[in-house]
Amino acid sequence: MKRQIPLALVFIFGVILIIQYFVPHEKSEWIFEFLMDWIYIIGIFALALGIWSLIRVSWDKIRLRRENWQYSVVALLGLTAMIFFGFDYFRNFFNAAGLQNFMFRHFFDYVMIPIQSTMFSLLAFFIASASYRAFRARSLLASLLLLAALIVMIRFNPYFGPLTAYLEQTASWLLNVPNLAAKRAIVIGVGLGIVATALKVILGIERAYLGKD
Amino acid sequence: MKEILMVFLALLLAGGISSAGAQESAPPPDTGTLVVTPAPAPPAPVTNLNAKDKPNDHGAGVVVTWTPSADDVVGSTRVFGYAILRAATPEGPFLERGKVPIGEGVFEDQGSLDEVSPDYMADHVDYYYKVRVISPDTTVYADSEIFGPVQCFGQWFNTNKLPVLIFVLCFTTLAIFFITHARRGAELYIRPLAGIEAVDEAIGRATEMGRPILYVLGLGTAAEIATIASFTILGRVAKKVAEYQTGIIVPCYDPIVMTVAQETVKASYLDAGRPDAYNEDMVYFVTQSQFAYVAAVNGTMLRELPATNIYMGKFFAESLILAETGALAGSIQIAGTDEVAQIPFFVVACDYTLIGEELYAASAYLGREPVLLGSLKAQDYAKAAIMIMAVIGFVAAIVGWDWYVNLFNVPSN
Amino acid sequence: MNNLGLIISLVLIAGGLIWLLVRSLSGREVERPIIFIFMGVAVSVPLLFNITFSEKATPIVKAVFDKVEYLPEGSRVLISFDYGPSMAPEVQPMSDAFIRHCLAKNHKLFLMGLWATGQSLNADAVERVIKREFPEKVGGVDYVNIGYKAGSQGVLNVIITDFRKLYATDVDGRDLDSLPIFQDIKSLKDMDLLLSVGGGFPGVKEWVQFAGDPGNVPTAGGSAAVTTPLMYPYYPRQLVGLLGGIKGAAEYESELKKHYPQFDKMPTPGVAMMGPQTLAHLMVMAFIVVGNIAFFLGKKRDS
Amino acid sequence: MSTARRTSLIILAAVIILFLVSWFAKFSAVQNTGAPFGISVRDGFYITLAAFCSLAIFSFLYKDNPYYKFAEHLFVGISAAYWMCVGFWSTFVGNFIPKVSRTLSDFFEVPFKSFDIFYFIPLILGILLLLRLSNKYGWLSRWSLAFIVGTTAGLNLIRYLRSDFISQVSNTFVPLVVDWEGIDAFFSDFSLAANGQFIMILGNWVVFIGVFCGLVYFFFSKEHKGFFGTASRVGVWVLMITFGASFGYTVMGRVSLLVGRLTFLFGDWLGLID
Repeated sequence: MKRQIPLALVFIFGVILIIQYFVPHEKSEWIFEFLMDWIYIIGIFALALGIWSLIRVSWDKIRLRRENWQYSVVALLGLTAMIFFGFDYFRNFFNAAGLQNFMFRHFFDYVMIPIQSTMFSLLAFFIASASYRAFRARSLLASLLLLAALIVMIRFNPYFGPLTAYLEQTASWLLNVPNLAAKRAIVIGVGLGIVATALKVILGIERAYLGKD
Repeated sequence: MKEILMVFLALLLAGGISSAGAQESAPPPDTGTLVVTPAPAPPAPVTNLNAKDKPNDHGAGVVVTWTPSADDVVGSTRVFGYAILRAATPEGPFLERGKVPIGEGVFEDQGSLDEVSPDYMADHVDYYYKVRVISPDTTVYADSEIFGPVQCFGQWFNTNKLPVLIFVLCFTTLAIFFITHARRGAELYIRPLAGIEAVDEAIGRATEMGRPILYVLGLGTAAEIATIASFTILGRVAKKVAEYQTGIIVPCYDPIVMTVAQETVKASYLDAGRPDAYNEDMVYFVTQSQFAYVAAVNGTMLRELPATNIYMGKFFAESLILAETGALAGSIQIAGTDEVAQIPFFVVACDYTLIGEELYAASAYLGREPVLLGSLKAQDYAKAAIMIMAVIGFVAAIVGWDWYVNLFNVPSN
Repeated sequence: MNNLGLIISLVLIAGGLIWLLVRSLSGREVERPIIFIFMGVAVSVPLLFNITFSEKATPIVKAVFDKVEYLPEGSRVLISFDYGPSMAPEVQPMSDAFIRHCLAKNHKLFLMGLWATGQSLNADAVERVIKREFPEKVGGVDYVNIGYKAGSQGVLNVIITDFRKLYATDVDGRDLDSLPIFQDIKSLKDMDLLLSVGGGFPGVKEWVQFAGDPGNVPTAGGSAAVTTPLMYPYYPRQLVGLLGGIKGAAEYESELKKHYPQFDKMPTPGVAMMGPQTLAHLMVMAFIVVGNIAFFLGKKRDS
Repeated sequence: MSTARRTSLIILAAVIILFLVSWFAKFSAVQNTGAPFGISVRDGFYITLAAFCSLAIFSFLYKDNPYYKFAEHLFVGISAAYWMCVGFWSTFVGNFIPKVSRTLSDFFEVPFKSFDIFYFIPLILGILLLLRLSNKYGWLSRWSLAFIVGTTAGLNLIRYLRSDFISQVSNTFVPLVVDWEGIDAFFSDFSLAANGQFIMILGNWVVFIGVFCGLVYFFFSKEHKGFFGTASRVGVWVLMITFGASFGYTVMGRVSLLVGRLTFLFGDWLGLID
């Protein structure tokens, strides 16, 4: 009972979705839209579960005075403030409702966005340190990796004179031809792996995600 | 397809602008010398007008075809495009349904199934069509004869998708065959995967060092197949961890993934006979925001100094941030993703990387269950089939067997 | 400024190299924060001090430049703005550079556009570039903006035989016949060069197929980096040349500055955007090279 | 008081002072543009806040530190709540409420669509998911998981089969000989330009062999020996070249991101560049 029903549900909905793909009729589209909507709605409940986990872990840290517990207070304060402003539907404190709330938007624009784009821009640094650390001609494979990277990057060097044109062409050839081949091989393999795994899930063979009882 | 749509939109716009502008741009009064040219003769009308229900759709679609006007030739300016008009009766009124540029002879009259939409097009109702040849001068045009009646309706099977159905059936049969084959006890060889062999070693190392293992499931949802494969690997890793009595940290990006990961880890501890050692806080939710999640995992790496970081699942731009920070913390790193664009970064920055399909193979490989291995065999056969089909494809491309190439052209929705 | 930029960057790179080498040779791995500092400097210095590199024009870019350069003075050049605001940062430097070059050569300039979303962009270019930098040029005499007409390649198909079938007036509502610049112009075939600056459909490709080829008019252009590889097949037979992405724009701007001292002060967004890129790439390459030298020396020592 | 503690206090004081200085400077700058007092104070604060958040994240490059920890935890808290709110308003209120209750629709001021009994199913499944928190009924949450996993497994099976598999296979069908015009023409165009005939044909061959050997590399049930060994080795070479090239190509985009961030810091905040 605890395992059979979930496995049956997986099978039924999996097969429905597969059949749905082949049926262009209006009814089939209707089913599809329904199921997709449902997933999003369930997602909201899941998010509540996630928030609960975040609060519990943070609270435990504070309660037990674990290392760095002070920062968990910061996280909880941020969370509470944002939820407060985000749900301030009744406009008790600010004029606009929910997502349009003034403070909500400003937290988003002046805290979330700057931190987010700065995190993203850290990549420029990490890409440099990764090249220093990893691009060493240890073996044939590593040398190929290194060489291809250098050829592609060298296009940005303005001091190669007449060579530039050839480097440029080689680089664009590398990006267009072998790149295409390798990506295609990977994508075909991945596609097959996904199809096989999805099939195993629908047939109830792969069931680690259900846990055990 | 997108380009056609854009042209179509542009033409719709043009229709709006030119018809609106037609009255306004009458000769400006102040320019004295206006040469009054006689209205040019209308272009030749289109011929062979035909309309039929659009096949393989959900209804509310009619395909109109015609032979372009005799004046629609390169260099001629008499034809600017075609307007397609529709009416409910042969007498009219005919309303414009769209425009296509010169040289085209097909138009899909796509209505809406929504009854309140102004574009509503009822199924099983008669419609009449005609095509108007328009010239740069909006007042000069030529109408075709009226075609009709024609009805539209939805279909129950999309014949364009038949090849996909065949592939699904073939592959399912193949997989089931090998799975049952494996169940009966046939020995299946699976080549070793360096990344997976390294997992056991890495857990041993963590035990020696007395440091935890960090397992990152990536940014996929619980339903993403890469994440499902990752759950299987997580189950195996967690079991080993439980046996060796090492710690495991699983920060999650998706709340449902967190739920499932908790189930998985709990089950593994149970399997290893140490349910008491399981702690709900091993698997926790961080946030569903890409870089906030990365920021938090980065912090965890530098504070907990895990002996091993395992990244399995779907990863995006954060892959390199994670892998470089992990390297800084001195952890052994094993990664696996099916996200093609991120594989290079893992290959460069991690000690072991499972490339693409290897991630799926790993979940089967670790399980060592015959049923899981059976599907790997089916995958291999499918790959062999692709190679053969590709070789035939080359021949087809040279010899010109269009039917063969078309077999693989499947509509996008 | 340019030389200064060169010197600073060379000093930086050389310094970086030596520092890294010395450290590596003494058997120590370079610590990460040092690499990070170098990277940060490589990106911020060009930003702060506006250091630029003279881009050496690749043949495909030089071909466009030379075409405009060696047309006799007073030739008719048409520039089509086939892009929208989202692509503007990447391709607008190209159209600006084309306009400057043509007006400096005293060519007659015709501006138009095929993108509905880019309708205001050519008017903006007139205000921003022509009226401000070339106040002596007279609208309707030295340049004209006939604006946007819907119809994509259909428009080209009509104006390849006759402009007046579609365009009665320019954007300011002046009758084409009343404009001196349009006196002897009937169709696209009367142009000496067609330049399309675009980022998608319709763009350079459509200009080649529907105007350049059938009308036998030299065609060139610039396109966003994503679509550039798709245009290469037309070069050199059907396309005089092509500017690919921001790098193409930077090369053209550099070439322009080299030949025209009066443009010394002109804004060069393309070149400016390339400054940090160039230095950062050089930095990363330097790291790779140093890392490898250290690696091989270390291997020698060990064996 | 230990030295470490004193140092960190000094740094904290310096950061706070710098923050206040920046706030004041920005405030004056905004006010110079003619903005009212309240707006200037506010905007000055926000720009300074954004700049300090960015700097806190950059400080991670040196090492983990309290400022990074602060920004990190603040970011985690705020972003978790952000997505919660977005999910609630856009999905729950926007998509769910209008289909189940007129009263609630009126309450949330969204237009009521029509009552749809089927929308109670996700509600039930969602509540089942919440039962995870109970030890006794936790197993019921698997029903919702099963629904989600089953649906998307079916969806993915088809989607990947079509787009990643069939379409990719068909894209490999390119002629190995392009517009053959005889051997002279072949060699006369011996350039690396993308349109040269030699290069076109070479490219098609490389794609074919690359895909073929790449697929061989992904064979799992065959030992990589003999022909298989050679082919899979070639496959790995192609993979490595590709990875290197992709890596090199990405540097440009990543540097642009950093340029964007530094432009904010140098321009919008410090006003050093325009």
